[in-house]
Amino acid sequence: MPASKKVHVTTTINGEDTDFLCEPRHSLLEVLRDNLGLTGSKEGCNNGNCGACTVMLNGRPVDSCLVLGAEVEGAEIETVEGIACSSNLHPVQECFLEGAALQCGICTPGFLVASKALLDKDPHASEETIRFDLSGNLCRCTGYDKIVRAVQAAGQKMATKV
Amino acid sequence: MPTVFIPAQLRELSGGTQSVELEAKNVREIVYQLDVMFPGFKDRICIDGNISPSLQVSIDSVMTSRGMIAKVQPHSEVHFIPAIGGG
Amino acid sequence: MKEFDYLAPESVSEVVSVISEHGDRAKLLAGGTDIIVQLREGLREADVVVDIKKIDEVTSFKYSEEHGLSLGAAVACYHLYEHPKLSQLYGALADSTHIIGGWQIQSRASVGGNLCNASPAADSIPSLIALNATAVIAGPNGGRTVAVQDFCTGPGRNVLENGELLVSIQVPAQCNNSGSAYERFIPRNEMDIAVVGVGSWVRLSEDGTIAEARISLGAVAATPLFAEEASASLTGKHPSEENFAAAGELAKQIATPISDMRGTDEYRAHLVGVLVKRTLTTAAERAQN
Amino acid sequence: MTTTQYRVIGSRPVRHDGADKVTGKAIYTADTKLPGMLAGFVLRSPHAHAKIISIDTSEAEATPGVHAILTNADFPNVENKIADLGEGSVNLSYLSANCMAQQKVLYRGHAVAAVAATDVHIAEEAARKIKVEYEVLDSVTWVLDAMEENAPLLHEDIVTDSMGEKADKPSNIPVHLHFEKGDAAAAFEEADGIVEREFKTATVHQGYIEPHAVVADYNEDGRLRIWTATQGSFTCRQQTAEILQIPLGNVLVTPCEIGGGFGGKITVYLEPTAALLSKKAGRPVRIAMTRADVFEASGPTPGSFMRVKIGAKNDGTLIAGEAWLAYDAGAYPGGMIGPGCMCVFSCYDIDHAIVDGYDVLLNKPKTSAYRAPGATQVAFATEQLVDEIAEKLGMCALEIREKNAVKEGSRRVDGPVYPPIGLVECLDALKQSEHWNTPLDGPHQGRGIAAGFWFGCGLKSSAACTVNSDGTINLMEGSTDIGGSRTSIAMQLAEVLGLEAEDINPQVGDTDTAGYTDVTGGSRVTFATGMAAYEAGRDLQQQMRTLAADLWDCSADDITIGEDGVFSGNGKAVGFKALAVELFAAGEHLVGRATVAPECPTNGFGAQIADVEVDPETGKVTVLRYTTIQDAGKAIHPSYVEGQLQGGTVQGIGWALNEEYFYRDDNTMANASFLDYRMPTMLDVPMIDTIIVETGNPEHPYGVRGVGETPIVPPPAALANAIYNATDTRMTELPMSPPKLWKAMQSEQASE
Repeated sequence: MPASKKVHVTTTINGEDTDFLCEPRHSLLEVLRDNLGLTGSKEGCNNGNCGACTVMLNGRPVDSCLVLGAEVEGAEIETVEGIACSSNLHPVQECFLEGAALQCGICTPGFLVASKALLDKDPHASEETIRFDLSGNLCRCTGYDKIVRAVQAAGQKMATKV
Repeated sequence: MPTVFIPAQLRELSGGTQSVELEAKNVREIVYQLDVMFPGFKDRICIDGNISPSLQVSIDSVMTSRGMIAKVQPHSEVHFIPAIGGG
Repeated sequence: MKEFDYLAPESVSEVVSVISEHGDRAKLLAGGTDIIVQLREGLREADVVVDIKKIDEVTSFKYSEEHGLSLGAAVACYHLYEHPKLSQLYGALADSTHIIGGWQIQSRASVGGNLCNASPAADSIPSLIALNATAVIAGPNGGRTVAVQDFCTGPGRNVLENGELLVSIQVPAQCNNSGSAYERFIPRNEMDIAVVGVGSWVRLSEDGTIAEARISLGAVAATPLFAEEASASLTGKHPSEENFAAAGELAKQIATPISDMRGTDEYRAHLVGVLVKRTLTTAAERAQN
Repeated sequence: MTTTQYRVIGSRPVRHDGADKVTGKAIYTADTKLPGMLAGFVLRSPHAHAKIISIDTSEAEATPGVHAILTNADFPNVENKIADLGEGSVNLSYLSANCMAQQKVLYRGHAVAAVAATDVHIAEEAARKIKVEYEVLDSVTWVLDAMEENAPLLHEDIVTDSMGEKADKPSNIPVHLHFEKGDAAAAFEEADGIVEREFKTATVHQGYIEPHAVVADYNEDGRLRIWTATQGSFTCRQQTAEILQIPLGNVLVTPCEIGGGFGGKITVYLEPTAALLSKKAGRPVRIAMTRADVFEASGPTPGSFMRVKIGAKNDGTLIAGEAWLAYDAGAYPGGMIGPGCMCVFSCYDIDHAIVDGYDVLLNKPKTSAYRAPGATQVAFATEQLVDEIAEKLGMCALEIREKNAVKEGSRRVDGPVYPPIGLVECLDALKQSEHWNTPLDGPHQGRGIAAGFWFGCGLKSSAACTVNSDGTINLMEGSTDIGGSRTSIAMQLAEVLGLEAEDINPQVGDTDTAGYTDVTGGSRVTFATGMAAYEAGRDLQQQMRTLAADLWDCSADDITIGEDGVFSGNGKAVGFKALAVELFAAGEHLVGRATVAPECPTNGFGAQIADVEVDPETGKVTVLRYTTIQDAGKAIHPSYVEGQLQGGTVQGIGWALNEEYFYRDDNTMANASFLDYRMPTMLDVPMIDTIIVETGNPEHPYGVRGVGETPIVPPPAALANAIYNATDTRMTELPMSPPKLWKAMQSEQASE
């Protein structure tokens, strides 16, 4: 077995230039949580089936448990910690709160990242589109009803703000 | 007098009797009297002198946590039923 | 997860030399949605993981009316269903790529990776077979091509030999009167493995009859299958429910499904009939439009 | 019905922990990092049933980065002591052996050793180097097989207990329960219609998204600090202390934010292991389960076999019931059979009934509570039979339920009579609902209804409120907040004091700071901890009244406290805040406190309507529309009550349609992942409409009943009834997955 060396990676996370050392086997999720202290992204399954670790990688939502830390050299990453703008919550965060779209909150970061990506693409997304595009995010508490409504409400807020 | 329901699984001891009325101020008095009336009753529902942890006592539909020292009223209805856990 | 080294070469030849050297102990990384899970769960092992996403040839795609689609092996799924023209021309591929995992998976997973992983239940392979696609392979002795229908050799196994990698997938150009569709049956509505998957492609004649059809079945054998007889049976026929149902019956005959937690052999065989009919119907509608 | 107008109760404030949870700041257990912390990994059995012959850790110990290795030899011997955990009791030797296998492994996933290392990957690699020699034994995972006389025996020392009477030889049946009410045999003779069927339900998991996790720091002075994902910090403390045989007072449990529980995070799995690793290594240790571990070694809730029979008179009166129930216990006793027996006929006033129940050991993980544990299985049976007998008698499914619904004074089969309850009101709300009055309009569609019940318990809760100098309040309570309970508790305190919800700063304390509080479970938190907060508020008011009397130069008796929290007396009328500020300035520092132990079940009833469409070619069920109706007594925060209704319903839909443990031929689980376990995604369910009925609970100051559990009870039955109405096919096995429904429809067609 080779003695694997740590890899030095330079990247941008939530708009800030960041660099880190990681082993090749470390996932982006592990790097974010353990190396960089960004524990907002959660591990629910570690194999891409729950979406709790969703982050934006170069503008696309990905499961960060299925990305190697070593792969993100030069990439732009956004996590749940970067959604709010200084002390102002983003409309999608506001609507999750106002609409009681979370209970235990463990799936919430993943939902917020994916929902924001969806609404950035189409703030008027239909219920069907929302349900399809967010089907990679599991929630076990809410039954999804209030999440769908919160995403719809956030879309309206975002559309009127533009 | 309080009415005590004999659990179906103990009716072999009571000769099929489903309930009895007896003078008692608390569960302990009930258990001891029943043990006299139906020998072996106490051993079936108690462990180390207390109500078995797998059982609970229902007094007028209230699930008491006081076991043997729980008080009963003159018109109380008393049941011994399985303990319940919740999610 | 066991330790491994990470390399990100910038040319196909570099990859070939690395994987020639390490043989089975080197694993290629495109979208990572299969290989990272397999390494983590100990289903596969590697001394070196070779990220191929720094190579233009495998991360780009181009379409021409003459040569059709050349799809780099590491091109992520979303490019296919989000592309207005490609999604129209290659309906079956758009259908497949839109249901491989969730949105997050589709941002990373590639059709090439799906093919190389060679799962009998892979969603994109029946579409590739129906579209008569060809795998373009590079290796230490130069390049070669293999029809996708011959690419998989067993569950998790393919024709790639030591030092070889899949560079791209060549999908023939489509004419106005062709159409294709993929449908799978799953118990949920997303995030599931196909119990059965069927890809169908038809080209219609001027008179509205079927000039040519290709049907491919997933999850009913050790590899995805090209249903040759069922496909040929449609030549010259009208695109009708009866003819499609008859093709479905023929397709069932080559299915040798197993019974497992996803369904019984009987149920899977039945689903072949249902999905052949449904995908042919959609493919024909798309060809007509 | 309660008609009182409240200011705060019934409103929908943003939850206090909301901002933390939408920005990623909330700290869950796996987010906790201590200086010098090691990572733990648990090695688990690959076999369903095997004797452990030997464990060789030498190679693992030599791995660089490894700091401690643990096997069963490191666990103290605990006697067969029964510990009362507040909600239910447990035999400590079983609890301990479930954390780390002793002589035998009893299910795949059973822990056999653990490693602490500098990194979780190193710990895992080292753990894989531990050589465990097993002698594989025959195993069993189907409940009826496990009951056979010649079945593989899990425990040599377990005999059947029939309410204190012990059988004379060991078996896999630790408990037999038997209930009788009236004379069922005679009543069946008099019945005009009888229906009887056998039902099976699969093992299902709670499916919380956060895997079990713990951080333990065993201090040099013998003090053990634990940060963990638990539904009850005090029960976690007790279980851990008992297993480790250390003084309770030496253990501090800090409940972190918790990512779902649903009953599955009450039993300890990792805490003793992490503690002992920490003790050996002299450093803090964090262990988190993988998702596969969660499925294979925690939860699940029982699969079952049930034979149920009911009889009715021609006018629809249900007069007789009989049930024979066998539930999975898993690898150790203590399953959900008791409540199963007590719930099988709990929605209907049936004069004559007989129920037998068996708790059955088999080679699955030890079952644990899951939302109304034991009730969903029996509702699947009974609620279908009620529909079936109604059809036989020419009645409507709703009519027969209205006619037989339990009400105040109805007696359950286990004996107790109900206090005022709300099933009739729920059925009435169903009848009036827009959903019920809107006909279905497509082919292959069907509608089904079902009722459901869960006891809802009180247990013990504490609350303390410290008044700040500005009149706002810090509320300390001990209920782990899994779904917004901080806020529903704070709202009750705000209501009594005349404050706003935002004036209260609620905190979930650890076991050193909060007063004793039982688990977040049993639908009890808003009810009981809310009651404690209310009482703490009352305590504060009484103290303030006494102090205000000095301030206002009058007698305390002259001061009244209004519903709005305003103190009036001696010509003055001052609200809580103003008075608190005044008292603080006068040097009075106020703390209100209360402990409560309400003992009356809150008796939550509900009813649901399901509309489905069945694909006749594939047997796949699409849920078109769904309405969940529930008596909440009084909804404190309606959004979170709706959330409980919707979440429980969707869990029930998952249980009904696709969730199940698949077993391979060697009795190991084949689908220990979210991919193959198939919980509902967002795309699998419609909006879940809710109707909150408020009948008021006389046992609570604001009339609250627990709502958390009942909503999971009706869905499998409601969907089965809907499927029947769509397809003429009765589904008696859960889940009603496409292959099974397709097969059943084929048989139905063949028999026609």
